[in-house]
Amino acid sequence: MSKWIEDHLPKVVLAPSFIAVLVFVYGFLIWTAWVSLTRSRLLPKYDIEGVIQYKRLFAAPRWDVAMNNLFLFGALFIVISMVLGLLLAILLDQNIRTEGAIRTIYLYPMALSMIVTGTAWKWILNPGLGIEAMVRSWGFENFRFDWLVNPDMAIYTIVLAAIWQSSGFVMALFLAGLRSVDTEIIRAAQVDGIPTWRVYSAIIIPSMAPIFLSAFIVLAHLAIKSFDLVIALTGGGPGFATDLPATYMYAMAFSRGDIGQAASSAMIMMGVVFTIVVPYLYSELRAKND
Amino acid sequence: MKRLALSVSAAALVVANAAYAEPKAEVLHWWTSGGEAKSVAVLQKEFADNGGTWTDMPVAGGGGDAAMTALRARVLSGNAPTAVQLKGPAIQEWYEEGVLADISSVAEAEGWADVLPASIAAHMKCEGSWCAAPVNVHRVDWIWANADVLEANGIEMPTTWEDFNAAADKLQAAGIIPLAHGGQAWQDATVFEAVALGILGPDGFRKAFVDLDEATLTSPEMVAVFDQMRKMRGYVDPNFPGRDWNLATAMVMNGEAAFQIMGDWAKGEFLAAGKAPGEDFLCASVPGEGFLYNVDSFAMFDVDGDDNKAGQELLAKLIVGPSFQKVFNLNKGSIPARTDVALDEFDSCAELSAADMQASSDGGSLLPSYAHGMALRGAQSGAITDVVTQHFNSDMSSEEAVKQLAAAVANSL
Amino acid sequence: MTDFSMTPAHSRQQTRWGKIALRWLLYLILGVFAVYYLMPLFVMVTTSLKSLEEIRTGNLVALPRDVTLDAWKTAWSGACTGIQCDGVRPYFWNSVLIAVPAVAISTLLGALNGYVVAHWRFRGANVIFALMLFGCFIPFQVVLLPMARLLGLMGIAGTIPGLIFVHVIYGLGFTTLFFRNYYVTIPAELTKAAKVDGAGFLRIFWSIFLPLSLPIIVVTVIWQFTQIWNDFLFGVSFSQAGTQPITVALNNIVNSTTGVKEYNVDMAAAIIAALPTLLVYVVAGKYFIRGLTAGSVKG
Amino acid sequence: MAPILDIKNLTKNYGSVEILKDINVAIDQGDFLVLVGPSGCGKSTLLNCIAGLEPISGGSLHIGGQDMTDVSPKDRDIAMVFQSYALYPTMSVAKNITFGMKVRGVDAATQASKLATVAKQLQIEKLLDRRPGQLSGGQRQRVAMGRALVRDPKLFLFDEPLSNLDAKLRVEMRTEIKELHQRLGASMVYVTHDQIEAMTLATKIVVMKGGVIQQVGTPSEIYNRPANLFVADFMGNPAMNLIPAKARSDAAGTRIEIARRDSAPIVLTDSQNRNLPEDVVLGVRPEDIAEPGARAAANAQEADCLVDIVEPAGADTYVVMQLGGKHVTARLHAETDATPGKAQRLAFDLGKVSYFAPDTGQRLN
Repeated sequence: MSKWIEDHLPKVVLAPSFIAVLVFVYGFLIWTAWVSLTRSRLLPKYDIEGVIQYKRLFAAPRWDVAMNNLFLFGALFIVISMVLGLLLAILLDQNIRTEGAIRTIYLYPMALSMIVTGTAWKWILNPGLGIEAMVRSWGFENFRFDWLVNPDMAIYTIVLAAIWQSSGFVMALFLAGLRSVDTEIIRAAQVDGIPTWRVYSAIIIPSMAPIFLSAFIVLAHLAIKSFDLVIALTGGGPGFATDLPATYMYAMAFSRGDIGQAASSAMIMMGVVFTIVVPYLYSELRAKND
Repeated sequence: MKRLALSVSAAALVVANAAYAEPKAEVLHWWTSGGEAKSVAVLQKEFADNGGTWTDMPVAGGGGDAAMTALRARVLSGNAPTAVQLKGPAIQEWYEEGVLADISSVAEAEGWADVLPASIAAHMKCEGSWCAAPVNVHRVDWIWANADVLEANGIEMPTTWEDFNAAADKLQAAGIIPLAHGGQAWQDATVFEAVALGILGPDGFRKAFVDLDEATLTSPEMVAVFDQMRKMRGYVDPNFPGRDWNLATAMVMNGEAAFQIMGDWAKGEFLAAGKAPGEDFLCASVPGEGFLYNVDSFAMFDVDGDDNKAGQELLAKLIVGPSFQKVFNLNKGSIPARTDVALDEFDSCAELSAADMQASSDGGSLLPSYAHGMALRGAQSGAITDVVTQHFNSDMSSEEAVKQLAAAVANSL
Repeated sequence: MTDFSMTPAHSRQQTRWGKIALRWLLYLILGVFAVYYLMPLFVMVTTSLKSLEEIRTGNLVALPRDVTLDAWKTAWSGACTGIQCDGVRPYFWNSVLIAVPAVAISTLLGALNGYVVAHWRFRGANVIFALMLFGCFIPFQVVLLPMARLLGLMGIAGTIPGLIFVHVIYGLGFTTLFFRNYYVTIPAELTKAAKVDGAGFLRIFWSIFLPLSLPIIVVTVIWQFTQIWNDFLFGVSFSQAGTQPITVALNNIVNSTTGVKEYNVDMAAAIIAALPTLLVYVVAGKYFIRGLTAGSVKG
Repeated sequence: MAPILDIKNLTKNYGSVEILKDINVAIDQGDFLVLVGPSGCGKSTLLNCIAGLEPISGGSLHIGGQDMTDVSPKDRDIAMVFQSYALYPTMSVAKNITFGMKVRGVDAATQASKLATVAKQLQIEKLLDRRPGQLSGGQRQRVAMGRALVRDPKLFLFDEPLSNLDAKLRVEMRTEIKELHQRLGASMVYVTHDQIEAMTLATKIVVMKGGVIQQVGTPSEIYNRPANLFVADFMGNPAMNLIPAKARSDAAGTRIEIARRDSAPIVLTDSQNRNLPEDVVLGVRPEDIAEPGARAAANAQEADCLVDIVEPAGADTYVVMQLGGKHVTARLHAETDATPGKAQRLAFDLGKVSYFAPDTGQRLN
């Protein structure tokens, strides 16, 4: 008996978490899939009506905008955050005297809730109140920075604020990565007379591949869940130019009492997540089996 | 025999308990700031004075979106609040889900049917029985103006949309922003329905936004409504997107802008800044006939426990009671839902509002606001708002907007 | 750690000047980004120190003319979050009661799970891990309604234990990922040696893995604390009167729809609400980098 | 006496992949068993199975006469030294060594005295308060040994313990382990991929490949009479020359013909009739090809061979030629006058050669 417990203890320890995930993630996904096939409105109903909600979803121009925004926002946010994070990490790794303070400054936005920082950003980006007004008051009367109020550009303000919030975290990831690179390799390269930028591009950065992967996962997760940010900064506007699937889903489920529609949009979102995450998981697990 | 006696006495005990149960209520609402919170506090005080225990459950945000999120979660978890701020067709929708309590006994005892305008009373009824208590009537189709600015430019309060456009052009030429507006979907919708009421007229408005009549939605008049919206877009400053409504109000106060189309809660902002109605700022209904109302109300949810039920009855009684209706609406800027409250202490705008309500109620032009969720289910009004805000924030043609409007309504089930 | 300045010396003088110029450029770039990161905080702090009158009339991004702490006092103990006007103070404690146990439990479970997945692999362990990781990505809006139903059935709807439960469940994916990625860098032979030494599953965890885990515990605690403290959606949906966390109070102050907006109070309340997380970042920031360095970021 | 370790018909699968196939090994008290083979041959897995760190899929395993097939590692009375030493990084050296005793509830006094004994034995008394991170590779190795020794188990298991050390230290530690084994008289199982370690340490060698035991024997059996081509090639450095050849047997014995690049085949005559098939692979150790008369040989056959390369190695000089289409190495005296491009007269010791079937690779003689 004790032998049985001993042998199965790992499974016993993992079981509660696994069951929880099974029920609270996958059970709920199945539930959502089911509801997406019904005409649920205010509260979920369970009479299956077919794919009507998906037809409605694909007929809604707002959903198109939301999906396009997700890809545009997601790509820009992830790429720029990574590039900026890496750049700042490299700069910060040059024996900066005030590194601790600067690092904290770069990192702190992650600690703040977007409910509030959204308001601050709204003011800063507002042409009449913020940067544009400030620069104009300095005498540059023709200065324009009106992305927030321009339907074609507003999504980029979301990108700007999102990068502000997350790039510091990515910087921390990369900084940690730089610190764990074998210094002998770098010395050797320098003795060989290889220029510094080559050392970074050919030796250090490639050796941080796992960090790119971790950063990608954290950023992708943030991109897909971005919600507070949009609500606080633009409320999805102008019009619905900055809608994202998460805000669309929320609006349908909770403002409009259209739960079936929200469920169908959730399923499409999960499909997108699946296609992004599965390759990562595959590479993770394959690496482990070596 | 003995058992029967026992059970009878037990039943008597329960009844006695119910009679003596201390009223309790957990109230979910989204009135969280300044004047609003003060207004609810009045209700809480009256509730406490009548021996009740009030548990406050405020959830602000998104015009009640967050509160509705919390409400769904609470109802599904079988832990519904006692009373919930609900309005418009949402009341009937929740009733259809079978989660609302019947408060007909209170309503009949208090004679609600006699003191409430018929169209507002209709919102409070679910299949013939009373299921919600109205708190106030907000008028949505107000136009606010800076008195000094109008005077300086020799402009009268407009009574037709042509007047409005002429005044706006004049103001624009004088370097003043004609219309203060915040580019949030619900504000776009507020302006839109004010324009629609003026151009379509009360009957057209009812057909379009209550009955969702396709012919009206695609009529040339609707195209004219969008044309006027396009004009309105020209009267707004370029920095309007995302602006909070109260910042727009501040623009009128400061004289930066001349007009704002907004419900009567804007009056609270003027008053808070020490401005006087009629002197510093002007109020008028938007050009055209009719009255668009936005009625706040409380619905009672099915809950267990005699103390909670007693709380619901007491709360319903107090909400519609004349003293609360008066005090609350003095604070909130709206007017009482019941028509028999003396308006001596109210300001001129409120008096105008009350008179118009009475008149339009008699004339059949007392209409629910679509933009504030009084006329349609959320999915439907949301679909309309999507088109309105998209049109307002792009260069979409009015014809295209009308086409999309019909399609969106059809797609909203 | 490399240094841009360590280039082969062509001319000593030239290198010296180049070095200094490069150094200045470096500080300039870092400074510009510091401004970018600090700007919103600057706006928030200055606004919170202004009077409402000054905000209404003045430039929103300018320095305050008269510094006043009234808004802070109001935000802490006087702002109306409903009919109570006690500021965010009462909600602060709720957040602590939710965040501390939720962080502790999810971190401990994450450590145990990571330990199992990395060192006690059994058939299907990979699949279980993959499923847990994928769970990180589920949008929280999706789970609200079914979760509400289950919490009701479990009898913990609207309670603090209920909120702790929810946060633990949806934190597990990330905590497990963090610990797993850290523990896979610990050689399997260590476990084997301990087994031969006679230590069992829990003994090995307790005596060998846990003492090694400080850096990753710091990382996980920072992550989880930030997520849970800043959560609004779960906080608003699964609480009831008396159990609402500070983000709900903050939202009630900031997002009132038809009331007068007191931006200075909003900003002060926001900073107060963010203080615990800011504190965690400043205090634990050093360990954060160290913890990440120690292996958590290695795939 | 029952064998100290007795493995019968052991198999091990990961899913459908067979890692170990029908393993049968037994050793007696005091034996030093070395499992040797190229990486991936299953030798470490077998060791882990013996330790109980991996469950086995079939067969049985006895230690000290007791069935340990399903017993957990801690109850097998074994100690193990790992390739990476696996020292507990957060514990001091002393704690590392006593951890096992602590877990088993040994009283503090006993722990202290055993620790002292072992520390003295391994000369690590001065390191006891240090952390593993502060030790050099050799010191870590000693601590790892100490952790095993202090247990005084029935069976010691070593998993490539020397492969992380530099060459010089490796040789030193090898000698120390051998000395330890002789002094303690303990039974040991030792995994290595280094055939010199195997030869020097073992009293018994198991050569493995692809999860299958190729040969079990004493070092000399393995070296002199390899069971198949794999063992012949794997054991010994330089490796045994494996030369394709033609064999013709008659009453007089067996004539072995080896093709040459530019002249007629070499013909060697083995006086014994070994019943060989026509195609064989002739296995000759380099030291069995020498200058005529240089070494005592039972059956030396001489031939002239064209030298391609000469490699002086200090004590010996290796000469590489091409025979039967293969490079063939001969081990000559250090002061040989062999020159590249010139013919050299060499003696093949047919008394020590092995014959293998080219198709099955099995030994024929």
